[in-house]
Amino acid sequence: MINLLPPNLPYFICITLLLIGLYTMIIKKSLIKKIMGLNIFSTSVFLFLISMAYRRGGAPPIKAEGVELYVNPLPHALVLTGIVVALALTSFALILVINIYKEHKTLDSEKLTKL
Amino acid sequence: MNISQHFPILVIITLFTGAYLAPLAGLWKRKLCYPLAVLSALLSFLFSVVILLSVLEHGIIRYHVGGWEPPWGIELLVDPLSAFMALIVSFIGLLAVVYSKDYIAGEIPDKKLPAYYSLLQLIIGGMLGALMTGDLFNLFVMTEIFSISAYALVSIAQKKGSLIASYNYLILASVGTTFILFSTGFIYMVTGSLNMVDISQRLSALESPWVMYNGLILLVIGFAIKSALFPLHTWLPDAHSIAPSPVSVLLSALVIKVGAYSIIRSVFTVFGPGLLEQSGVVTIPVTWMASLGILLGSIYAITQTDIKRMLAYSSVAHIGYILLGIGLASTASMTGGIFHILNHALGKACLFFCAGAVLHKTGIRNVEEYTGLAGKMPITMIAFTLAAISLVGIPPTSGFMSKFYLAIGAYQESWIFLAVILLGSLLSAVFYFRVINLIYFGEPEHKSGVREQGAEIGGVVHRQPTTDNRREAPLTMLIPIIILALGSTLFGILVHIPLSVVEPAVKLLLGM
Amino acid sequence: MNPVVIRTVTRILVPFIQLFGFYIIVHGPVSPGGGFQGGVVVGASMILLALAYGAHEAESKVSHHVRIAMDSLGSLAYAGIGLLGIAAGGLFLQYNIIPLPLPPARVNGIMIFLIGVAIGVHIMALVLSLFLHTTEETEKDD
Amino acid sequence: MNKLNHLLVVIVLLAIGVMMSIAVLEMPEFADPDAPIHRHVAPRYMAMSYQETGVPNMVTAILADYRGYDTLGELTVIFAGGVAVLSILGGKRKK
Repeated sequence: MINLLPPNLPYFICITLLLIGLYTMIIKKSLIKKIMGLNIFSTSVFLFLISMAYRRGGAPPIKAEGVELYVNPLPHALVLTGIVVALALTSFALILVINIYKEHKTLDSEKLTKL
Repeated sequence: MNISQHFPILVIITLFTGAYLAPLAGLWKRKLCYPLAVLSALLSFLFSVVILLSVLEHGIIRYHVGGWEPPWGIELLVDPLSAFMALIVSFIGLLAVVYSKDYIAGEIPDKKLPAYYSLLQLIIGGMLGALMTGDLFNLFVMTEIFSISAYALVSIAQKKGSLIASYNYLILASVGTTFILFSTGFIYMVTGSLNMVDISQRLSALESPWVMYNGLILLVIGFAIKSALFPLHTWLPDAHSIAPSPVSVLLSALVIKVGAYSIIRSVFTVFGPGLLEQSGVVTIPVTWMASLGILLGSIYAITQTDIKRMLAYSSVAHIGYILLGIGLASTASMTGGIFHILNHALGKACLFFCAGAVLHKTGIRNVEEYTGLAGKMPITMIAFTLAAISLVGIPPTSGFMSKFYLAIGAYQESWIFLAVILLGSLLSAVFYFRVINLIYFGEPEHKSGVREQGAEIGGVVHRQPTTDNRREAPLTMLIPIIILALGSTLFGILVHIPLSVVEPAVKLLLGM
Repeated sequence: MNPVVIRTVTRILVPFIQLFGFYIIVHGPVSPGGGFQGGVVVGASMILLALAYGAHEAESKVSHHVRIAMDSLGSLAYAGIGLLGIAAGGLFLQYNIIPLPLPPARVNGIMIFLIGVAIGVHIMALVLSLFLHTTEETEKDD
Repeated sequence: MNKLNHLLVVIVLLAIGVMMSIAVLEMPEFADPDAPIHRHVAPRYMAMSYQETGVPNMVTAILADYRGYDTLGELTVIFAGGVAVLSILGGKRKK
């Protein structure tokens, strides 16, 4: 059963997630939903990086006695950085949305552009 | 061991340290933030002068951060192009910091000053970091630093609509940065490396081009959003016009240029001169989009009545010139494009500073009300005229020289691009000369009523019109204006000075 | 709803959460974890306190000024450790050249540990700041 | 958002998806131990990081030592985020 799946399935899942995130960001009118889309979008990239780090039979990248084969540690470091960046972006975006709501009493992007 | 060896990193770390210190200084004495910011910007400007001189003398500087050699650690790579850009960025950044003192006092509350100066240093430091780095992931991190600071600076004055402008900028630009990260992933996947030079060597040995194309396309889309290439420019007019004027200067004169620089880096360094024919996948669309941007940006600018919006749309057109030069990828066009980075930075910074000075002194934003300002603020208006002439591209100024090179490059490729450049210059002449005409020859009439209305456009009544008419802006605002206006004129006559940097940079990029 | 249960549970839990957070910070070099993760855990414990007892409780424990100072000092410490490398005659962030009476790899280990602590200090203040400012904004509106 | 725009967005997104999928089909297989990423830079981290940095956790070694400059940048990003949040909040005007 498992052999019927394409070998690069994890990457295709990442691409699907990326498209879902982008679609949400562009089509949805609610400002909060756009931020959710942004988070799905960036999570898809983290998933992509993490899944490429995996290698068959690799141990977690912490030095241990008698283990030679580890998964690639570099993408893990990149993803940690990426997550922190996404945290900073999301927090700032949420604060902006709170203030926008207080000023205009709406979160609908179409109504906001008319103002 | 010589201390000047460390300047490529110190130029960045100085600004970051200043940014870390600003909130701390704000707890103690808010007045301290400004001198600290000026000091760190001045230091990094001096460092970048030294870097440029030593690059021209000794060639490319490579700095291995942490002592780890390139593919394993992060390498700073300073070639003539990045040193040239770093000098522009740190110089105009310094001027913007100096200019902020009097201007910002009327725009934002005292309580926000530490945050403002901190973000100002972060945005300059982030840009310098993005210019100096030789590592793809580090480029992403630095891009993110100056982007987040830019989003925050757009909304810092909390005028009407600034929050929404900042939000739209954030959403669109973070799509860009995420694309950059995704493409970094793709490139890392097939090369196993993050160092730009290493990547370019390993990419040329690759059999299947699709991953490479994909990485290149995503990278260029990401940076095209950052640099407001035509169909992706929608965030720019709002963000650039609503931000406080020193921030408009940084955004319009520098941030989009760093985006353009990153496109150059990704096409010519990451993908290397060896793959230049294959990078037509991106350079041809970029060229056409840039041409469209030149025309449509200028046409939009003609229809604007708000001076800062007009300047912002003009930036869309000018980034078009720069990317057109880069996209054509011939020696003349590249020289023109990179030289135009300098000219547009000087000219547009000067125009935004002038618009800011007028806004600060009189509260006028509307172009129609510039009538007769020449009598009240003569120095500012002369500077405005010089910078506008340079951006239109009239002979004695430096803007002419870069457009001349661009035109040669365009003519070699196709007459269409030449026509685009000429038509774009003509269109920009229309809206700049309209303003200049109003300044010098406009009839000053129905003043007070319209002026109140004009002050209302920004959402806050900026400042009551002063009774005495002949008043220039304070000295901290006037000096940057004068320097920039002189710069954009003198480099047209002393054209060999910038060209002595641009030409080796172009040769290096094209692998000649 | 009676908050007694929540408050009691919070009072018992918070020290343990903080202990766990510090554990993650200091064990960053040898086990999964590090400054970012541990800092977030410690910050989250303060957020729990703010949720159960109100924002002023967390504010009184770690005031606005202290948080800003922690933010700045954490970042400054990182940059300072980087500059130590230059001061010792090496390159920026080069640890093994720092003159300590230890083998070079040990010096690296110590510096990595210190950096983890600096990041942890920075992040724990920042996470709490983000939470408190957001809630403060929404509360003012009511 | 009218129908036409909606359709346009979907088409553009599908184009991006197709482009990426083609690239993914040409990429090394998932979990392939011989993929370039496992052969080029990473082996040094696996073999040498403990001797060179004295830290058994390779991710921490990369984060704080090999690529420490990135982490400084990362710290600066989150610092910028914090200052950005402060900049919105401090001294807002009352209506």
